[in-house]
Amino acid sequence: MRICLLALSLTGALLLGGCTEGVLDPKGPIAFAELQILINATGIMLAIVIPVVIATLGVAFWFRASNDHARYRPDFVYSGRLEMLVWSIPLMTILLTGTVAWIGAYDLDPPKPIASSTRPIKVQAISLDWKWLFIYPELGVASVNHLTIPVGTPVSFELTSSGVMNSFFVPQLAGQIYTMAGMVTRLNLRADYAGTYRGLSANFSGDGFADMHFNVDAMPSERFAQWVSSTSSAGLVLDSKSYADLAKPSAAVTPFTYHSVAPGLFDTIRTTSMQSDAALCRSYPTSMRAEQ
Amino acid sequence: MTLLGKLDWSAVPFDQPIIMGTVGVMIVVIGSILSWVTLKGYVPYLWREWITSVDHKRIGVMYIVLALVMLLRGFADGIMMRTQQAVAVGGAQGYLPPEHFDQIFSAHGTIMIFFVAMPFVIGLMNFVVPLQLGVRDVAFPTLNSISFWLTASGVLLTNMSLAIGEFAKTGWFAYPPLSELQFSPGVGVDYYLWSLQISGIGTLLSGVNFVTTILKMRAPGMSYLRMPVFCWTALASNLLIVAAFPVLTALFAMLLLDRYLGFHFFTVDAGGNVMMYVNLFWIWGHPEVYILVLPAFGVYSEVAATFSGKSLFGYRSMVLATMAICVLSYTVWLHHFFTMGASASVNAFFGITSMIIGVPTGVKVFNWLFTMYGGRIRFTVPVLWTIGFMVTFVFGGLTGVLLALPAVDWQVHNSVFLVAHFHHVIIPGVLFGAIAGYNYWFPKAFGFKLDERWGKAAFWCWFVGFHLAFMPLYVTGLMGMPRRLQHSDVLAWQPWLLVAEVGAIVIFAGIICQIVQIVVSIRHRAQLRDTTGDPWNGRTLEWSTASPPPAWNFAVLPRVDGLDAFWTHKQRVLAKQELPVQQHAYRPIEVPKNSPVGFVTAFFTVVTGFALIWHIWWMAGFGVLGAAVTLLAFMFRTKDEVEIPADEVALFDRAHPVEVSL
Amino acid sequence: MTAETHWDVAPGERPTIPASEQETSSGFLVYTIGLLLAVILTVTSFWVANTSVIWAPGVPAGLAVLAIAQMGVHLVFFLHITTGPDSTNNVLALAFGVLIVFLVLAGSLVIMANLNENMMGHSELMNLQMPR
Amino acid sequence: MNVAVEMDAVRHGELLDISEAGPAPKRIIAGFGFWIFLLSDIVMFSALFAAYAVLAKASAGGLTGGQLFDQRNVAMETALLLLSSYSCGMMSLAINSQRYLATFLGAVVTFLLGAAFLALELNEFQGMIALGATPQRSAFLSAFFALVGSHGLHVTVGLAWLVLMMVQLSLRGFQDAVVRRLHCFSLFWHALDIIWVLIFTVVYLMGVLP
Repeated sequence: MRICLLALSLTGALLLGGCTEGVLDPKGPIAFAELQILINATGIMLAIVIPVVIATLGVAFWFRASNDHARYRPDFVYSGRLEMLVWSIPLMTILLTGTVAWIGAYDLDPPKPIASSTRPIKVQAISLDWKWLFIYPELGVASVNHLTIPVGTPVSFELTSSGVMNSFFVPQLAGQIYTMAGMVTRLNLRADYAGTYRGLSANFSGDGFADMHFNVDAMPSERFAQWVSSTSSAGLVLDSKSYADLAKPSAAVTPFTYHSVAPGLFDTIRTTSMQSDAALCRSYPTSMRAEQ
Repeated sequence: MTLLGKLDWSAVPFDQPIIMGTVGVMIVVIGSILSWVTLKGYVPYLWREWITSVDHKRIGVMYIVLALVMLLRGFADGIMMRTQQAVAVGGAQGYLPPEHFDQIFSAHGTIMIFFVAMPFVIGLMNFVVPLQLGVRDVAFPTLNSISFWLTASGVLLTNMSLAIGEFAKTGWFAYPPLSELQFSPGVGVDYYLWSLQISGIGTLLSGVNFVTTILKMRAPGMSYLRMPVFCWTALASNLLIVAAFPVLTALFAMLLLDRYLGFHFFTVDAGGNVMMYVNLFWIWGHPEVYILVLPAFGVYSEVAATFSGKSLFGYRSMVLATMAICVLSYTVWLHHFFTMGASASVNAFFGITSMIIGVPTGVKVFNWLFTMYGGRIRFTVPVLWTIGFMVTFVFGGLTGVLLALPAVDWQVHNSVFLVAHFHHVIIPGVLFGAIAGYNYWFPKAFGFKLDERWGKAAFWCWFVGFHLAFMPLYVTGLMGMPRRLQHSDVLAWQPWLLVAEVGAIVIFAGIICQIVQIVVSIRHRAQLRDTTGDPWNGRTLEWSTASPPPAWNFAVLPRVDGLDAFWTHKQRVLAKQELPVQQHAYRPIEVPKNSPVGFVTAFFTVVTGFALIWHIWWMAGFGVLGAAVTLLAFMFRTKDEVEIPADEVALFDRAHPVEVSL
Repeated sequence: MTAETHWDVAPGERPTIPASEQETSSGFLVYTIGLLLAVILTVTSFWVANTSVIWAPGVPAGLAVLAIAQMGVHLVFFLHITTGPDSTNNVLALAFGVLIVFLVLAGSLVIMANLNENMMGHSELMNLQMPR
Repeated sequence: MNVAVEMDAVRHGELLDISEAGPAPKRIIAGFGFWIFLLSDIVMFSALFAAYAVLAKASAGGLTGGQLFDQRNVAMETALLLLSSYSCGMMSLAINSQRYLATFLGAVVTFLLGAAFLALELNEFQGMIALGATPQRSAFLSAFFALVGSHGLHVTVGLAWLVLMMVQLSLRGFQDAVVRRLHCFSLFWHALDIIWVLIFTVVYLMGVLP
């Protein structure tokens, strides 16, 4: 019965996977490899788990007390050969999946650059309360709660946080990585298909957490160049003053862009957050109850 | 104003109808129970026989009652979350605003781990271990009572946060900097920290107590390899408590110093290191999983052996696997933060050590299977829970191995896939085991069995409800849904969340069945009565004494000369087909004297904790002083034990012969 | 339950139980030897930390070894933890504790060093590359 | 037909293997339980040590260990604690042979040495705070004060315990319970010394190395 349930949900997942976003519908090499590992490992494990479940149910049914045909063997309490078997089956399985784990951890390591003929584009991502800021240091533009990337070009992220820990996650493109104040994490991904993908923070970060998602627009290089030029022609300026405004807690912020970015802002954000509470100088909204 | 620190009337959330309703119901229920107890004149009885009791059996029962009550609270939180997530889709905000929803999921996790699972397994160990070891009590009976009441203090403080102030809004592991003063200025995190600190000390002392009991107090002849498997798992679990809980104590002390005295362990500024908190938290956190699950494995082993009418298959293998899990569980904690940016070699190393735990666990599953093979399985309620566990847990293990693969973990960490996974191991692994143990040992504790029909109904509701509630979460997790989401705009998740909601309702039906089961059983206790002391044809020593056992457990300490001591003894008696002729020379027995010290200390601890949470310094001083004086008075007590005269022992023993059917 | 069945000592007890007079004098000797050894090791530790005779990068290792040796001296001469069969449980518990302490310390240090190294920002990386 | 079964009783005087000998006497149970508690305490210290080791360099522009620590002071503290451990050992010998006067003498010496240690430590803390090196200044100082301070707190608890035991001893004499507690005290005191060995090595000696 429970196998039916599992099979049901699995097939359901696969059916839906065809038409919805998420891990099951990868659009880049990293996410694709990660999904493959997931499916392979599931297969390996199912090859052990399903027989065990069937055997458990079978044995339990056959050796029920009311079954007179079943032989009662109270002395069957030890068998060296079986012991060997029960230790070696899980050992072999783990040997296999362990190797996969090892190779996968190296091969898909988030900071590892993606081999590609095109030069990667750099993006600096900062998690704020409760929105995302993306700075394109080489292009001198920035956007909030919206990420635009060219298709087929690797994107190399540097990530940090203005305060609370968050997790940068675009399920269809690559696995997630934490953002932490004062620290820089790195992540590489590539979108192989044009489209709009859902990005989000996966690590709970406070009251506005539910709205900390953003769209990733992967577009052909020409359109990306167009986007860059139109963005850099008009809009706001991102310097330490406007950053301080942005850093004030707010949720569900409509995406907007900055047409120029003060150089070295990312490093400033990273290091100032480490200095003192006074530098941050933020009025933090406490809970509604505490305010009253 | 300063007299009461930060406390004033605004701490009570009068504007929140849901909370005030809950608080109202709680006050009415507790008030009516208290007045009923008082009017019926049960207060002296409760004080004498339960509150001040240092009898490990009574304390065990109180732990389990505590766990069952908190299960209701934790479940209420759970179903509120499920409902909120099922309705707050698209533009809808649901019925719980973020600051309330955040408290609910934090409270749900904290309560389920610390105040349901922990007291449940500790309660079972309390009740069973000394009986299985064939001794009269634990090593330090009064300390045992203190441990229990400290846990109860933590529970009380957590529940007080509902009515006075707020609970943490940080998730159950309270990662800084979110849990630092800067981002959580309210009292929520302080409630979290102090209640866990207090109950954590209780747990640690109980761990010390049980390690000592198992290693130094066993019936004559019970060498290590003659101990029942439940005692082995209890030993492993308590060794882990002793090894892991001090880390949590130190960690929470550091966070408290940060919050109260402006230290900089985990702050963003002045060199603090957030990652150190994550690291130390999971050094405790991963062994904690095995602290919970190992005793449950022990229950399954006992149930499988007893109801198959066979010894456990591969006993030595089981013991080896248990101890291997005990040590290995302390070497895997990094898999909780593969996504924090450690290098590939570190991730890979911890990924593999995590998977290695799968080996001894797999061995256990096979051994339970072979225990049933060739048996005569009686499908009682505990057996249903055990088989339900076996067929469910292996899938939880499967997703566990997936999460141990760093490459997969990056994709599903912090998602509801992860939520589904740990419910998939903790509910079948721990809760099913605890409930199996509760059904299995209930007749030993109270002298009558639990109703089978309602027990089976409860099992099926839980089993079906569990799958309905958590399988959809795997799907939405793979669709990219993060955990702890107060609302979402993805309509595709909603059908699955609605199925999960239905599952939660089915589980609720299971809980109702369990409540009905206990009520029906009490009403029909005359029919369900077990006079033999051995209702299941048991194998271990706890079945060789009366049900419920006397305060001294065994009139004469049993002599053990093999595994499954009671079973072999019964076989021998049956083989000889003769009535026992042996007449014991009964001796007076010294049993530990009741002591209010646990209860009184806990009272002062609650006062202290509450005062510290609200910065009421004079009251904190008063509480600490009160606790210190109580312990001091205990230290100067002259009489620790009361003597039961030999006549009384003999009288009881003869009136309650343990019988076996020929 | 008689005395001779219990070859078991509490931690901190002298493992053998000779006549009490004898015990006092031999106990005195044990504590005194322990004190002397501890003093020698402590003095050496302070000397190692302050001397320029020793190759500087080797100093922490030297200090660690001296500390471990001194803890051993304390365990044997003050806490009377021996390898005798009568204190098996005490030694096993100690070994378990040492294992856990080792895992906590070594694990945390390795992990945190690794994380810190991976997550330094640009500026520090550049500092590292520049000749000092 | 139901038959009553009774487990065999213990046959007295049998020579059994240690693991089969039945429940241990109270003296051993108490000692072993306290031993386990001490191990858990040491695990707690290991978490504090780990925090210190990780944060040792995080002085956030404030004073560092090399600037703050005075080795002469540490050497004196070490000497005091070591001698108190020795006098505590002398006290246990006196307890074993049940000599009142020697026990009290040992206790007084132990207490004085411990109190002197504590005074030196508090003096050191005060000096640091006067220099602006408060625990609020940097993560390094937070970790330092937490680690060394919790050792100091243990010493304080130990001193209070010792006084309490002397009161009990004078009221009750060498009763079993009193002797058990004194035995646990000496375990506790020696364990504190072991932790101090680690502290002076890791914090004070390694901490000042360039």
